[in-house]
Amino acid sequence: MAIVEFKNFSWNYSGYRSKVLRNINLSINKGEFFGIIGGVGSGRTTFCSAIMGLVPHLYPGNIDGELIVDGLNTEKSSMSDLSTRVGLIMQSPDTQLTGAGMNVEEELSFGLENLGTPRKEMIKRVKKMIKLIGLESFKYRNPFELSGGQQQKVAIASVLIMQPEILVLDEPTAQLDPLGTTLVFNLIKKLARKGITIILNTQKIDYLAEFADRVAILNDNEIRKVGKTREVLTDINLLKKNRIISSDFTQLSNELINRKLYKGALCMTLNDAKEMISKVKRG
Amino acid sequence: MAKQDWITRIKAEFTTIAIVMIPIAIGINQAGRLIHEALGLPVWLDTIGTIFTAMLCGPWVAGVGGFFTNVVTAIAYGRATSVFFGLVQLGIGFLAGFFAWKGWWKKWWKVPLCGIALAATAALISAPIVVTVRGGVSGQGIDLVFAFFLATGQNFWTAIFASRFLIEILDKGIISTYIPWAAVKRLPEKYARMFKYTKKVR
Amino acid sequence: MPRALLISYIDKDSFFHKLNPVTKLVITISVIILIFITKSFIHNLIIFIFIIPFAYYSKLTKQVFMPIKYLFIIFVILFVIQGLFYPFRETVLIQLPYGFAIWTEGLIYASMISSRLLVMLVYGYLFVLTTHPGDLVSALRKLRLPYIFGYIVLATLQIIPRVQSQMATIIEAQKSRGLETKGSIVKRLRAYTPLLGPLFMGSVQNAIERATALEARAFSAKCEKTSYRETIIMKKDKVIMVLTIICLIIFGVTSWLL
Amino acid sequence: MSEPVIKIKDLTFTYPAGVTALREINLEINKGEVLAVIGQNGSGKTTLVKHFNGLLKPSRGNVLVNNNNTKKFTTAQLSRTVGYVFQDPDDQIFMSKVYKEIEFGPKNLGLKGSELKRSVKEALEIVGLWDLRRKHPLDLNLNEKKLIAISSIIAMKPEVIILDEPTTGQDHHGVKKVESLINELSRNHTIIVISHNMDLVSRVASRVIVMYDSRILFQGTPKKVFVKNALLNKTYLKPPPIARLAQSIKGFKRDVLTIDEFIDELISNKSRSSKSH
Repeated sequence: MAIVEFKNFSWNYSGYRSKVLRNINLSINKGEFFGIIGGVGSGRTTFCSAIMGLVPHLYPGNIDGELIVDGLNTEKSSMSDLSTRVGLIMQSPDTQLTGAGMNVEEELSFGLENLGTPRKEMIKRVKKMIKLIGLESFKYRNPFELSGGQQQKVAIASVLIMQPEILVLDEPTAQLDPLGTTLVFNLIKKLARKGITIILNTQKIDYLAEFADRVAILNDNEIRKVGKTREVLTDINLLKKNRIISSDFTQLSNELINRKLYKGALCMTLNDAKEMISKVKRG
Repeated sequence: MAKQDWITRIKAEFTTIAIVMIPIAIGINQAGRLIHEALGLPVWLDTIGTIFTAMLCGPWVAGVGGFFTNVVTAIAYGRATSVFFGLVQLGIGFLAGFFAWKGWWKKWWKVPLCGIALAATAALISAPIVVTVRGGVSGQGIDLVFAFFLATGQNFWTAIFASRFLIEILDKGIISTYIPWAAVKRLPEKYARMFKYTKKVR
Repeated sequence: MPRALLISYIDKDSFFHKLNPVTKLVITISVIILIFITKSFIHNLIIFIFIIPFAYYSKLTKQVFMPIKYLFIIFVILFVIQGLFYPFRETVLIQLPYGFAIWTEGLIYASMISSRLLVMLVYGYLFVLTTHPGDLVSALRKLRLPYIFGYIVLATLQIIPRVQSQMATIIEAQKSRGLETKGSIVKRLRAYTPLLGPLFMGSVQNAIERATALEARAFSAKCEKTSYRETIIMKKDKVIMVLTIICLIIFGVTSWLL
Repeated sequence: MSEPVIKIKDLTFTYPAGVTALREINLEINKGEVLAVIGQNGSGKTTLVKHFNGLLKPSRGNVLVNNNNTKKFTTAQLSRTVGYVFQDPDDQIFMSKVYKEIEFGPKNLGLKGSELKRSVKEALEIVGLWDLRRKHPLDLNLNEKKLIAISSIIAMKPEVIILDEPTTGQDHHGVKKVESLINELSRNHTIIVISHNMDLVSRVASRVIVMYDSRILFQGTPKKVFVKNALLNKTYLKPPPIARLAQSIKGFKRDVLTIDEFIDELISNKSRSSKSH
């Protein structure tokens, strides 16, 4: 069942003639882990903001076509209605924090306060969320004092607490160190297992290779390809054409095929590669 | 009916982006104060954030932002007196926003004129406050000017207003208005579009 | 590295800390009203002395008096200027050379103003030392303070340190490009333009990003908002508030009559 | 062995607030090397490199740049020798034309006339952005903005260039560009690069230092560093993908970093094992 549906969707920021998203037709299913890849300036961030309704509600501009998210037309629905259906996380941990939360608990409850949730219910949900992200020992700390990775986890929890069906992550680890990246991806993995629809825009295709069900390539403001993760990420020529560099493992297997050392499918993950090497070694 | 209209219109000025701009503007005012200390010149620079916000978000948002600059100082450091001086910031924010609404910042040569008007307003509002709260004294270089005017036999109010105006004009005549104005001018189009008043300034 | 939150609050388990912020605000505002009613600085000094039991009951006896040192310069200037040039001068206290004189009325006026400043400073400071801004906002929201004002106060306390560290980074980045920040007046003034440009641009970018984060948390929802942080007005708060207002009236009237 | 450009002796640094961010650092950086500094945020990487151009001065110990003690010079003076490209280009961009932005640094150093023009042109050509010189820098994309920041330092012709997280916010194309730029610049400059991108580090660095808890935990060539799994685990770092693969295979050399090396090793491994059978 489609939960996000782009129907011939186009968008341009007011004052600019060129479209940042052009004729997007795409549907994302409920419970799916959906990856977005593409270059800088290809429209990926706008794609993510569109699902949250920031386009057109925060950024002025023109929409053609329509975008249906969990039954709501984003253009005609309010941001607050959309916020209980979609959670959006962007890249900078610092600006993800609202500033109004004096400690982690309050940061998490901010969205619920805005929705007028009764206090009892808030306390229950905050407790659950803090457990989920594993920040029990930090719950009374000022969120700005946390590390980037922990801040991103708080940001994710603070939108999840509003119980959205869909979580949109726009380069959530781009500004994190390796430890922070691992923390955040572990959390995303956990959420995917719980059945939340995840839409992840990232440069780290190694992670997509491991988790994503499907991947779309967005380039020059258009969808260039949508397909099963393996199908997209092992298509070296397609990736190259879209200025994306395939994983080292894919490149290695490709090279081995070229040198006639290996016959078989291209690799995508470390495990694929291990299997391939044992095959090659066996001869 | 007409009153309702006013309130809705003012409320509409407080968009999410305008609201988040306020804490940041206050932060810029603070940064301006730090630069003032580092420069060691008699230019306060502590309204640059307020004036910047006025050019982006108009009089109401800038007025609130200006006033809260001092409310927050009071809450952070317990300086109760600072709240009274919030009225000066409020006046400056509101007036600068009014100029934006009128489109008076558009021409570069009008910027210093607006600056002079802001300086006069600041002096007018701050003079009675500084007298009631602090006996006319600021604890800064301006006190020498004040003392000089008093010593030369000027009327008390003339002395306080003249000394304030003199010092405000150094600050708002050029620097504190020109800096935010230039920043608004240089804003890339895609950012500028997100604020209501930029097209009346650029 | 700056502190994460701009705040003077010191956490203590004291009677005064446990009062509702509104109660403390009523006390502080009453005191401020009172010192504008009084006609003699001696009355102000009596009010000032009352800070001692308050400070004692907040377990912050020393800290409350810390900021007094900042007032010292103002006091000196105040006494000099008003002592010499007070406009409503009549009585010469000490005749000085060159036609100058120290005037009694000027000194009285200066002591009045100084005692007012002193009282406002210590009571204001006691208030912020014992009241967490989060509690203050939560308590005021119960009294129908518009939601955005509360947001502005709290967010500003968090964001000012961020802007300061952003400023520090910008200064470092431009110094690394050969910018000298010391020298003549013109040099110094010119040095700060390259710093303010990125500060303004960065702040607009920040505002846009943070607005996004707020929208994602239903900030623009039109419904009645609730509060996670809870502050309760207890019986003792009510009693103290009533007592404070009675005291304000009694002191006010007596001071006016005396 | 060539003469060190930067010598660090017993450097300890404590922030005014009392947090010690560097302890007993001893390091020599040689002319022409590409030194990578890796470690988690908060391990002291940025604090360390900020000593190289005098943004920070040692609390104890000394930092010598070309035998000049940084304590005696301002950052602006040291910027002739050591250029520092900050992580976020937005922290430095303030001009409304790319060309003027690049001009700012060399102008501060007193360059004028044709000399100034030449160095701006060269700096923009090296990064390949000469064609964009009339654009508003803030209208450029992240890849281009990063190159503007790097170019603005190149124009000052420093001997040493410090790159703080040059691949943050970059797409694959941008990372490749930064990589080739480092290789090109390393012919005439000493390069110090702070990075979380182990792929990049393994490909460009001649020496890697691993920082952990305010100290240098380990240093050596990428080949030596990326086989120290215990050490890397302690700092939550992972070797680049190919190295991880090689290390998981029995009988393989452990210090394999690139695809070509891997294939060579695979071939020799096969012939080794066929011989032993």
